[in-house]
Amino acid sequence: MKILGRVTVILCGLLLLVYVGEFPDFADPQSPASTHVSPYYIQNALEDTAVPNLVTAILADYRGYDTMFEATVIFTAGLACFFLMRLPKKEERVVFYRHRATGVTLRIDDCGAVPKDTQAFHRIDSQWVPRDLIIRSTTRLLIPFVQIYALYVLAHGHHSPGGGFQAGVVLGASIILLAISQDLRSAISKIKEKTLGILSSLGVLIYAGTGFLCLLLGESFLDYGALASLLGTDRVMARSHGILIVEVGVAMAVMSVLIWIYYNLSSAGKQDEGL
Amino acid sequence: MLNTFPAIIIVVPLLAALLIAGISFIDRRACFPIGVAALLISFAGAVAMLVNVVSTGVAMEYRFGGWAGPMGIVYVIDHLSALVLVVITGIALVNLVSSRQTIIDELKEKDGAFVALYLLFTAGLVGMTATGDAFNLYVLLEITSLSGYALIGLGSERAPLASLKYLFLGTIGATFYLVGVGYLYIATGSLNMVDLATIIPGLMDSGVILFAFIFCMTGLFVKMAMFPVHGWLPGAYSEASSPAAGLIAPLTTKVMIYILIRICLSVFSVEYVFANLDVGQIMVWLAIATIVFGSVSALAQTNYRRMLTYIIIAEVGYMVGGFFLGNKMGMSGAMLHIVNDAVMTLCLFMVAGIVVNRMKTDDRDGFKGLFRSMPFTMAGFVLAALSIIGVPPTCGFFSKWYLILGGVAAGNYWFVAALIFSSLVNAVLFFRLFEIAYFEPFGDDHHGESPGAGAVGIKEAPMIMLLPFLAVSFLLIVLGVYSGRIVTNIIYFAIPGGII
Amino acid sequence: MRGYNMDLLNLIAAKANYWTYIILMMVGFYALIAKNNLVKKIVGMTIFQTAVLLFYVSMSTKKGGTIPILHHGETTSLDPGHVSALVNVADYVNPLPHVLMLTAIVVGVATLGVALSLAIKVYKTYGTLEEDEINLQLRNG
Amino acid sequence: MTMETILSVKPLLAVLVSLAVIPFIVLSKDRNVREGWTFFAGAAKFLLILSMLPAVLKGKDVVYTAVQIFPNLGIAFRVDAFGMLFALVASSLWIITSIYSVGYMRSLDEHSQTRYFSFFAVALSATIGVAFSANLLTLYLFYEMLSLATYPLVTHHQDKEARSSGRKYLLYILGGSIGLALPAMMITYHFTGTLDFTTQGVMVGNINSGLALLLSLMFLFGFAKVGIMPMHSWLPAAMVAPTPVSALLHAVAVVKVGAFSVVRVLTGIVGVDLLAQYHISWIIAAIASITIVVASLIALSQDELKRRLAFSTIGQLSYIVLGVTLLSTSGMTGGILHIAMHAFGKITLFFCAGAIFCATGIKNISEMKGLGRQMPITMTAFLIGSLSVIGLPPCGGFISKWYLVLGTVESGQLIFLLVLLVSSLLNAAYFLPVFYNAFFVRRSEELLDNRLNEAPRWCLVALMITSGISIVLFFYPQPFLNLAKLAVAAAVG
Repeated sequence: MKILGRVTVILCGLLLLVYVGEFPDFADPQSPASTHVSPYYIQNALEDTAVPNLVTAILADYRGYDTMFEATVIFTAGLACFFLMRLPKKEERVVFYRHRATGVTLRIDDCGAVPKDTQAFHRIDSQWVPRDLIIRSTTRLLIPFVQIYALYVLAHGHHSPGGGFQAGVVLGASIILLAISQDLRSAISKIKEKTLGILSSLGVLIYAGTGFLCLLLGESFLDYGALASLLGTDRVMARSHGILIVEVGVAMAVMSVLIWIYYNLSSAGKQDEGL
Repeated sequence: MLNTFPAIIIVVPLLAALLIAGISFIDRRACFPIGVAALLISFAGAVAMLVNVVSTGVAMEYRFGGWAGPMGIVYVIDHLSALVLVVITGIALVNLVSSRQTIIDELKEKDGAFVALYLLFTAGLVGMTATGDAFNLYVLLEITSLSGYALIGLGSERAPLASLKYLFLGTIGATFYLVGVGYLYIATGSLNMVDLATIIPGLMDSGVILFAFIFCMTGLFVKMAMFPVHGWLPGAYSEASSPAAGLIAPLTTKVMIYILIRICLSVFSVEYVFANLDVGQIMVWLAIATIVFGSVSALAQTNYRRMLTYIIIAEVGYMVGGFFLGNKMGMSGAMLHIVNDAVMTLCLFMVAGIVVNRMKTDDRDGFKGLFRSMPFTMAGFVLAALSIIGVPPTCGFFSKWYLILGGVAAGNYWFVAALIFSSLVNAVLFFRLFEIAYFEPFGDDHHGESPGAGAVGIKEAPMIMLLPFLAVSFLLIVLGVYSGRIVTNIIYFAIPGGII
Repeated sequence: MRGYNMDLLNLIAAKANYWTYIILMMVGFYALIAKNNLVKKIVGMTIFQTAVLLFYVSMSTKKGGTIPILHHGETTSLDPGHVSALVNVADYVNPLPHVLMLTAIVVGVATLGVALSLAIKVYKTYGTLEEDEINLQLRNG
Repeated sequence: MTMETILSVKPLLAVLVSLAVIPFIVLSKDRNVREGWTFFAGAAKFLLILSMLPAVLKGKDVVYTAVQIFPNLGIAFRVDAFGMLFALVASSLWIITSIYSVGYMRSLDEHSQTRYFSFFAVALSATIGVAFSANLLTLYLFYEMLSLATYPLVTHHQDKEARSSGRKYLLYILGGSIGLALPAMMITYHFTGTLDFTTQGVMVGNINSGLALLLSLMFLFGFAKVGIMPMHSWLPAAMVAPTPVSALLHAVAVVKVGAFSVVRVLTGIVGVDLLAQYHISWIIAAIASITIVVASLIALSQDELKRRLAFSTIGQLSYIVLGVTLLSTSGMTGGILHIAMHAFGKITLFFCAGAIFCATGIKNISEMKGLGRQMPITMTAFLIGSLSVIGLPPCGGFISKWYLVLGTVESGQLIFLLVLLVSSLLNAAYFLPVFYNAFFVRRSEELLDNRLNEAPRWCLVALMITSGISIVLFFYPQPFLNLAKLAVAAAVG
């Protein structure tokens, strides 16, 4: 199998390399790619959508339909991981408790309902490590600012690099940081799987919903100009606001999906003990 | 209203899928009805568009976001895509309705997620068929693949491994297609298919376009499981749960072939593919190899569904070979076979679903004595088998009719021989099954009223599975009888002028 | 002799991005086909997809072009109609490949997520991630 | 010679009437009601066909297009003299066989009789469909339907032996039709553009000699039901079926469909002049004669009565093919007439074989010594049947053999005259000993009581009817003779 693999790879590589000469030069401004359609975007984006960031303009308006399916791809991935990994909630589990004062650990086999933490005992993972003060305090300090930065990235998608996806990833990362620094259960207690499921479908629903709203208002699907009547502005500004609404939806979807995938992957579907 | 249908048939299932996924966390009973309603709307829209396109003779166009041509994304619904859309939405609807019981039994809490993924898969296929933008096709290809990996992943004990292999090869195929689109974009600067079709004739001899063609073709061949790169299909389709297999098996490879035809005809024009590159001959030989390989390895299988997967690979060879014959008969045979083969495969996989539901095994021995205990199912099964073998008046015969005529017209008698060989092998395959169902268990009771249908008791499948199945098997005959009209009124419009 | 070297160097320099993308792609492709361990295959797949990202993004660059966000100057005089004349196309990089690659990155992440979850399920059923050991278990029942 | 045509839905009704009855057969609770439905269907079909006879005799064809699939091709029916002759034989004998099978199945108390009778009805509707088909596509459709409908009948006993013979049955018939007949049909359609049976044949203008020969041979061996030598061994294997099945199907319906299709293709598609032009007729005649002689020789050696009759059928079928490929008018008339004459003769013999099996359980000829005293009616019917098959005067078979002999003389190919004579002698050689053992040889003493031990009443009735018809046909062959003459006139044109 290995030799076959090597032969095909080398063959493909050589074949590609031979034809490299045919390609336009590296940064040639006159290459077909930069002279056919993209000049229109560069010149008319601001006039059409009042959004200086051309990438966001193309992303959410000219090729907004593509991006809707992009959000659907992320949503499908989240749903797929849930569908494949999630195990039914079996009650009986091996549960560990630790006495706060003395450090004695209890192991309860197939206990039914999991008892709450009390003054004396608190629940721990199987590979429990005493919390490190430095990690706990820095993460507790860091997470809010990470989230604020994410909101900044979301809001300024029009004027500076950024947008829905990037904001969603940063938000997701903040919660995952929480799950890693403490333990999965504390992160799950903050955001339950149910909210994640609903939030992720809600995010993409906002995106597709605005598109469908434009359809209902008589224009073509995802044509934010139709929202002018609702938003009370002229068509160009309506497009800019439409892009913002859509970016918010995407951020929501991306955040919840990333966390959802992390919950399932790290605990292999049981969602009780993470990494 | 009608001109918004190209958007509605894809957005409605998408919105429904999102709704279902959300609601499945609140209360799962509502998921199934919403799914069926969404597919019903989508199917009705597709039929309305087909009727409109056939009656007006003009392709429907839909601009997303209001942007025209190369700037935005445009959907084009012409004769062939409308026909394929009807097939996709119809089969998805019938399969969902008929596998309601299996979904509830096998996937207890996850039925909401299943229906959502089911709808996303269908929306992806619908989008791929209707899209007029090369990159949008890649995104939809990925949605279909991802939901396909998930649907297949939750099946029998070996399903995750098969799905993972499918994922690896599927990603290679999709990425090759993406590189192909990249090469096209570098050479022409546009992603819109109509726009590409105007620019490419000017660059006939450029190597970049040649490599774009090679990459797109390899990508699609991997995704439709042509002979050398078919490794993923047998495992994926036979290990999946029966509702998932009932959806994925009949549709994926056929839509991939539709995309192959769409790209060869509307993007790289006919002159480029057949005259400039003259690639027809090699592709037909590749198709012959696929047919022979598929048929021969189907003989060696004992598991019924695994045997079907190899037959699917052989059928892919029919369609690709028919298309690359390059004459009118061959192409119309290939296009007609997309429709016929989808319906036939759905019928056969519904039989697998019913047998697994009743006999708990999809091995060949599960068929013992079925003629006596499940006469109606076996009647439909015989009809589907006859259609695969190619016996008139079923539709399988008539698509072979066009394919063989195309082969004879092109003077490619090896392709005709491969078709005949494959029909004979199919005959052996299915009559082997009939023997098991008819003879075994060997009753030594020659005389006396043997346990007739009454005594052993007809243990038929539940009505909700049986009625759609019988309707589909009857559809095989209706499609067969109307195949002449389908070809003259719909498919001949899809073949460009340059083909005699 | 020198003239000849110069053309060759120019050829390599002018097409540097395609060289790197092809080599990177072949590395990923090799890992994806020939590697035995499933996770190594997944890593190879990611490299394979990243190479395509590099290819797309590299095709969008222009000599002397900056990031595709219109300068503050152009945006102030926002009276529609003559703004488009002001903007000089050569100043800005081609934005379209960047948009496309945002989608490709998302697709890459999604496929990675599903692949990892499938790999975990395979590990749970077969206890190993080495493909030959899995085939061994499959063969003897 | 322009052929006026009458447009009427009767041909379609004739085909569909037996299909329409199946739900009633399946759902009828009581046995007699079920048999009643079968007789009703048989009678209705026979009367429908009879009603079209006067029109056909006057030279007018009844035409009806059921489904127009392609612009110039569809499922269409055209009742001409040749089709009418075969349909008359098949539908009349279905009624008689139903009578016979009621007696046979009830006396042997066979299992799942409902399935038996319903598939019998499907087989008959397919046979009539082949008889009335206007183009090769419709003929192919009903030909395949017949093969599939007879499979459950052949493998009725559902035991291991039935499975292996069923497998052989399908291998030859389905393999032949898909492997050879389908490509030949396609290639013809490609070169000629149409598949309709026309008087001069469609191939004449646009297919060269080599291809015409190849296609004719592909059709000859493709339609394996005609039992030409290399493709014949499914027929003896199909004898594992219950006797009424082998009586009607493997003496009349199935094998005659094969012969009918081959003759239809040779006259309607290849065309008589093309046959003459490129010696195709001589080659096919040679193959047919080899089959006649070899089959008759093998029949001599068969001890089991049904296998002997099977090989005799293979020989007799090749008479039809030989008669047609002589290309002389009386030769073709003899060939076409032989379809009818042989049908009545051979079905009587199979009825007798079944009756003997019913009454005494004997299958092999060597054990049939002194049976004449016990079963006088059956054995006399056997005598009449064998005389008709051999072609001796008091029975109808004589007339068709007479025309065949005339045909060989007319066409000047005396070698085939020799074949006819030799094979008639061989026929006599393998039939008469059965009769001789039955009547003139005393059975050894263990069979003490000589009292009558006849077959069931229903079987005897059927026996007597068919043997009576064989004799009547000698004195009054007009309906079939005129039809044969009309058919030849249409074919030669």
